[in-house]
Amino acid sequence: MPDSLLPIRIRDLRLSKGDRALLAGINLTIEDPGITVIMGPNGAGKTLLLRCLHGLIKPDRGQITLGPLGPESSRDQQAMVFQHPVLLRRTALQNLAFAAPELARSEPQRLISALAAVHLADRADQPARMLSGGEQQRLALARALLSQPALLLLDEATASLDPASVLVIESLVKAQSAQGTKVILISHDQGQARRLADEIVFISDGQITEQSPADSFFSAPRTPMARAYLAGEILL
Amino acid sequence: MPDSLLPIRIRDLRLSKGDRALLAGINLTIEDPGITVIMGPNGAGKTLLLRCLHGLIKPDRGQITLGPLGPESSRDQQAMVFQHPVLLRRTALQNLAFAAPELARSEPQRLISALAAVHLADRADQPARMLSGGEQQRLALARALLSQPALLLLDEATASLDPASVLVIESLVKAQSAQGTKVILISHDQGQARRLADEIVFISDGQITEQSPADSFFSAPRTPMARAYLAGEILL
Amino acid sequence: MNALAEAFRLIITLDADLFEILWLSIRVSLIALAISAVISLPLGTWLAITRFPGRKFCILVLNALMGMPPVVVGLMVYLLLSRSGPLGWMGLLYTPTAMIIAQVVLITPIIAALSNQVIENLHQEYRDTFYSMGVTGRRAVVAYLVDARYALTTCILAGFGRAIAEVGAVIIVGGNIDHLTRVMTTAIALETSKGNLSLALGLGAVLLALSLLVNALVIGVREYAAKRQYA
Amino acid sequence: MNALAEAFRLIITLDADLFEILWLSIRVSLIALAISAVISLPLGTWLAITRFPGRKFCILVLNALMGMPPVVVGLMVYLLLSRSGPLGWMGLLYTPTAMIIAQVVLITPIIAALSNQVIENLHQEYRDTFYSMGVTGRRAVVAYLVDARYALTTCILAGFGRAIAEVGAVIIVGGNIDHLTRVMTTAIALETSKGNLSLALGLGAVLLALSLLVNALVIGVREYAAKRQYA
Amino acid sequence: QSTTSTENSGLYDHLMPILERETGVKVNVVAVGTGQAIKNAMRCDGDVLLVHSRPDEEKFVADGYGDYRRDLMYNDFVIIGPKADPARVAGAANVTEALQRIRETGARFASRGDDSGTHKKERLLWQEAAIDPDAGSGQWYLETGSGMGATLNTGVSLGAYVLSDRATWISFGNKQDSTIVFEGAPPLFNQYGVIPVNAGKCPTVNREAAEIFANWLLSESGQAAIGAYQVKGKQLFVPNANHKLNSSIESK
Ligand SMILES: Nc1ncnc2c1ncn2[C@@H]1O[C@H](COP(=O)(O)OP(=O)(O)OP(=O)(O)O)[C@@H](O)[C@H]1O
Ligand SMILES: Nc1ncnc2c1ncn2[C@@H]1O[C@H](COP(=O)(O)OP(=O)(O)OP(=O)(O)O)[C@@H](O)[C@H]1O
Ligand SMILES: [Mg+2]
Ligand SMILES: [Mg+2]
Repeated sequence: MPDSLLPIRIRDLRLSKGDRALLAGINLTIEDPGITVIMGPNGAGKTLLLRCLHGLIKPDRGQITLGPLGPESSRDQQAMVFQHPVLLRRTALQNLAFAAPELARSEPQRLISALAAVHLADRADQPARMLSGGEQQRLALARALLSQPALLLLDEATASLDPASVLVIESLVKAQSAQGTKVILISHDQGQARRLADEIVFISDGQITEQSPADSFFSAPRTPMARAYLAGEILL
Repeated sequence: MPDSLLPIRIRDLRLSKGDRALLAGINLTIEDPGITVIMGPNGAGKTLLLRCLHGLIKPDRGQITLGPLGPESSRDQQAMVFQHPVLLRRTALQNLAFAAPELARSEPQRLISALAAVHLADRADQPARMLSGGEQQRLALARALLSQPALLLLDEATASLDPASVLVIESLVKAQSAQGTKVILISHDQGQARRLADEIVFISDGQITEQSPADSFFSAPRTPMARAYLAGEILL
Repeated sequence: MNALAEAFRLIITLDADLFEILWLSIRVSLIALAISAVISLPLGTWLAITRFPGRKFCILVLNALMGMPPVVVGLMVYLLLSRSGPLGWMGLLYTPTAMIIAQVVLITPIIAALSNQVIENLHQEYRDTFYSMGVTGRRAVVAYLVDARYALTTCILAGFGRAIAEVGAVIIVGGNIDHLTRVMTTAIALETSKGNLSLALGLGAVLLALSLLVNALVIGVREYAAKRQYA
Repeated sequence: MNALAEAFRLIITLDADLFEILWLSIRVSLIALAISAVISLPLGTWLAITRFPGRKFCILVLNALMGMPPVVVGLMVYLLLSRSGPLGWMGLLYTPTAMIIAQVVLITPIIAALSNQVIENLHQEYRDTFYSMGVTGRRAVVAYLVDARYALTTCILAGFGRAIAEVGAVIIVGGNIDHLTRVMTTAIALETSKGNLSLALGLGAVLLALSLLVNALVIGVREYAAKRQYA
Repeated sequence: QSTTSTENSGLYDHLMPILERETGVKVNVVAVGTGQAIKNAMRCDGDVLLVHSRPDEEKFVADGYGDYRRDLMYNDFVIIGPKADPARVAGAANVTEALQRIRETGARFASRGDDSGTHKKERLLWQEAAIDPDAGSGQWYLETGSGMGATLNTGVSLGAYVLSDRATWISFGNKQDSTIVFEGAPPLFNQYGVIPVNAGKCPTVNREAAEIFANWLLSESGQAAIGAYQVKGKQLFVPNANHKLNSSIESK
């Protein structure tokens, strides 16, 4: 396990397109290990924030540090599962081998067991792009976990999984977190957030409106926004 | 509203790749209007079944009739939202205009209100592919509803929506169904299934194991498979 | 080299002959390109998105025709336009029009085959959606052309490159007649056969500069449009 | 036509001269293609996926070089290899090697520019994932080439078409010397200059048939591989 | 239609402005090899032929494609070779001996190999020297299958011997270290003819302009213009429209 990337500090992060502010001055400090869940309505800026952390987007302004590093310099200690995972035009197993070439050479058995962990053992030789939606998402997760990252970023990684697979993935994520990986996870699934989150960050309209321990967020959300969100009331 | 495509009859539908049977002899008759929800684990064959109905896949064997028509001949009375919607490289509004060119000419206002119905009015001129995941899914839904289809096929159409949007979409779908559109919908979300379904079809491993009215399915699933699925127990 | 020096002297002194030749080169190639694009882009697209028996064979033939020798194209057009040929009565042989015809024949398969490949890639993405929306025929072709426009510019530039560089066909049907059908490439060939190698090279440099200019314009427009639309 | 009849007679009687010329054509073009592919595919890919100042300019130049006149390429290689040129001591002028060199220079920009476009499209899809996985440099180039292999065949076939059809450059550096450097296109040009138009056309048909054969082989292999992998 | 050697020498650039000034006729020059020029004209793609291969020309007229054939001008052929002259061609007593020396010393010879007037002349000379060059094709006898200029480019670069018409050589720009090694022998005479295409066979022919053009070339002022054409201070063509062709050639 590589060194910790904590604390993660985001200072006055701003990003706009045209005259619309997509990220409108985000300030966030994440100090504790464990699992942070980001929630918020569609279009709030959750994905953009995660991409900034990963170094995929350069913000217009603001600063991000992960421990002693920046987003790009810490890239090889991070792993990310995208909202729409992109798999290579190869078999499921080859996709894992491509992500971890040394492992594929030294311990090919590890790849098989990584597939088995997401219950894809018998899809090993199937072209990855022919897998079903849920199977693809699970493969992308297995790929991200292979690198044993210090920081794992998951963007709605269980959105199209069946209930059992959701639980499988959640236990994998928990196990990874227990080994010291910091997990930041976007989810619209409140059940999942309750099961996993140590801490909730709530984003709305490009701004962080709340950062609370999970218990207090669900029992007593501080903003009316978060309250409405949890109740499924319209706040688009 | 076009003529009904009911009853939908599927006889001994089979599809295999290599020596794996993806659809292993599906027999299904859907006679009642309203909303049919298809459930089942990842890789069960839900998407494949919907694609066969839509005429996108020719099965190896078996027969599908929708009222007096076949899948292809009824294509223009159907609309489908894919698991991963594909939007054109144009703005949100232009995507709608492209899907309904006559409407765009005669009643352009209708396009705006269709956008507003999925709460995307202020994204009208944004390139569709730059929308957030949930926004894209909502746009795809608006596009499908424009054609006022007799049969609406939805493949996990709310998987990445926030709770409020889920409810918005559900009420749109219910309204559409009330106008006489037959809706067949794939979902892993049990809450959603409970809220919407008149009838549940459960698929596992390429076969239909249960077809029941929604109430009886949730209160007393007939197969151990369905029971385990609902409980979130592993059945991969 | 005094080769380039001579060429640049011609340019700087706005040598009328050189400009006449340059202008004819660019005019013939651009007109041929425009005509060819109107044929080849829809053709390549249509072959990418429809399915009929023999379609693969058509694509194969298009690909093979990319290797059609210019001299052969020149000959065919020559026989067609020759005064004793079927179109001889039009009196087109040894005119710029004849050169345009030859170039159209030459580059149409190239643009069609390349755009076919580009559209085929996009088709993999759009196919199901277009099927579902009932988008077929001419509407589908237009939509594909519009959505693939940035990638298609490279196909078009490849066609332009072939046209502007082409000598074998235009010399046969154009005849390299001074002040009438002499273009840059035939002028270069002539200087080469006169042994004026350095002047030939200098003219080549001028032609390349011209080609660079056209490419810069096209790519510039593409970049500008892409940026404005950020699509 | 008795043109084709004559050409077919030559083929059917296994005319030794014709086969010698055909074989040289195909050998020169395929070797040039192989060398060029090794240079141009990684180059085009690399330019699609790296970012450095001047990258756009490089791509622009590649695109413009698609319009490099063969005669100019021929001249440059001629001056390079001529006895008084820098590589004159190698004695390569008027050998098949010289023709290969000229063709490599000619088709490398074409394959590079076209593959650049193909890879750029794929890069839009893979970029974020490759960044995230830390796939860069040579590994990324190889991965792109592998995953775009089907689309790249069309680029390669375009290069082959240009090589096999090319006459302007090879006639200058090869000299069209009978039994030594005469290839199909220069033979066609010769028959044309002798006024034997029908024989020239017949030879053209033979060359096209050859080109069709090569294309059918390449596309056949591609289809077969695609079907086997159904990827 | 015209043969390449006249175009390459720049003669037309010299003649056309004078022609246009004096007669108002504008001429488009299509320069191809003699063989191609004749065949193109048989397809009616040309109004006047200006070529140099006497037997072919006479056959063209005999077959009814041309109205008549007139001598127009002549120049002569020369043998080009490297200054070092490894085959010592310069010392040969006559053309036959020159060619035999080339063959015997194993020096290379670049032939046009394109059925052009020059090529036919060259084949005739080999025949007279009793040498069959085809046996060495691709080894010492290099058939370039190209125009005069391209063949000179090849020959000069390889240090091979070449038979060229004097006009093309004088105006040729890529001489490198080659030079005229043999000239002036009677068999090297090169007569150009002019033939208007028969309007009966080819109704599309621009008969009137063709007539004016041919007549002007044969007229005193046309002949004078040809004689006045010089490149690098040397006269390239000798007008001889008014002579009957005779075998006694004034040698240079
Ligand atoms: N490149 C871009 N150009 C313009 N607008 C963009 C761009 N990328 C994102 N946006 C806009 O920024 C907003 C935030 O996008 P983001 O993807 O972060 O949303 P999100 O919170 O992840 O939503 P979801 O829950 O739907 O995934 C959206 O409204 C989107 O339309
Ligand atoms: N073209 C194909 N070639 C081979 N196998 C395929 C192909 N398409 C689908 N499959 C396989 O068929 C099975 C059923 O796929 P399908 O997409 O219908 O699953 P699903 O029930 O929709 O699952 P999910 O809930 O994950 O979307 C999967 O295991 C998938 O790997
Ligand atoms: Mg998102
Ligand atoms: Mg599915």
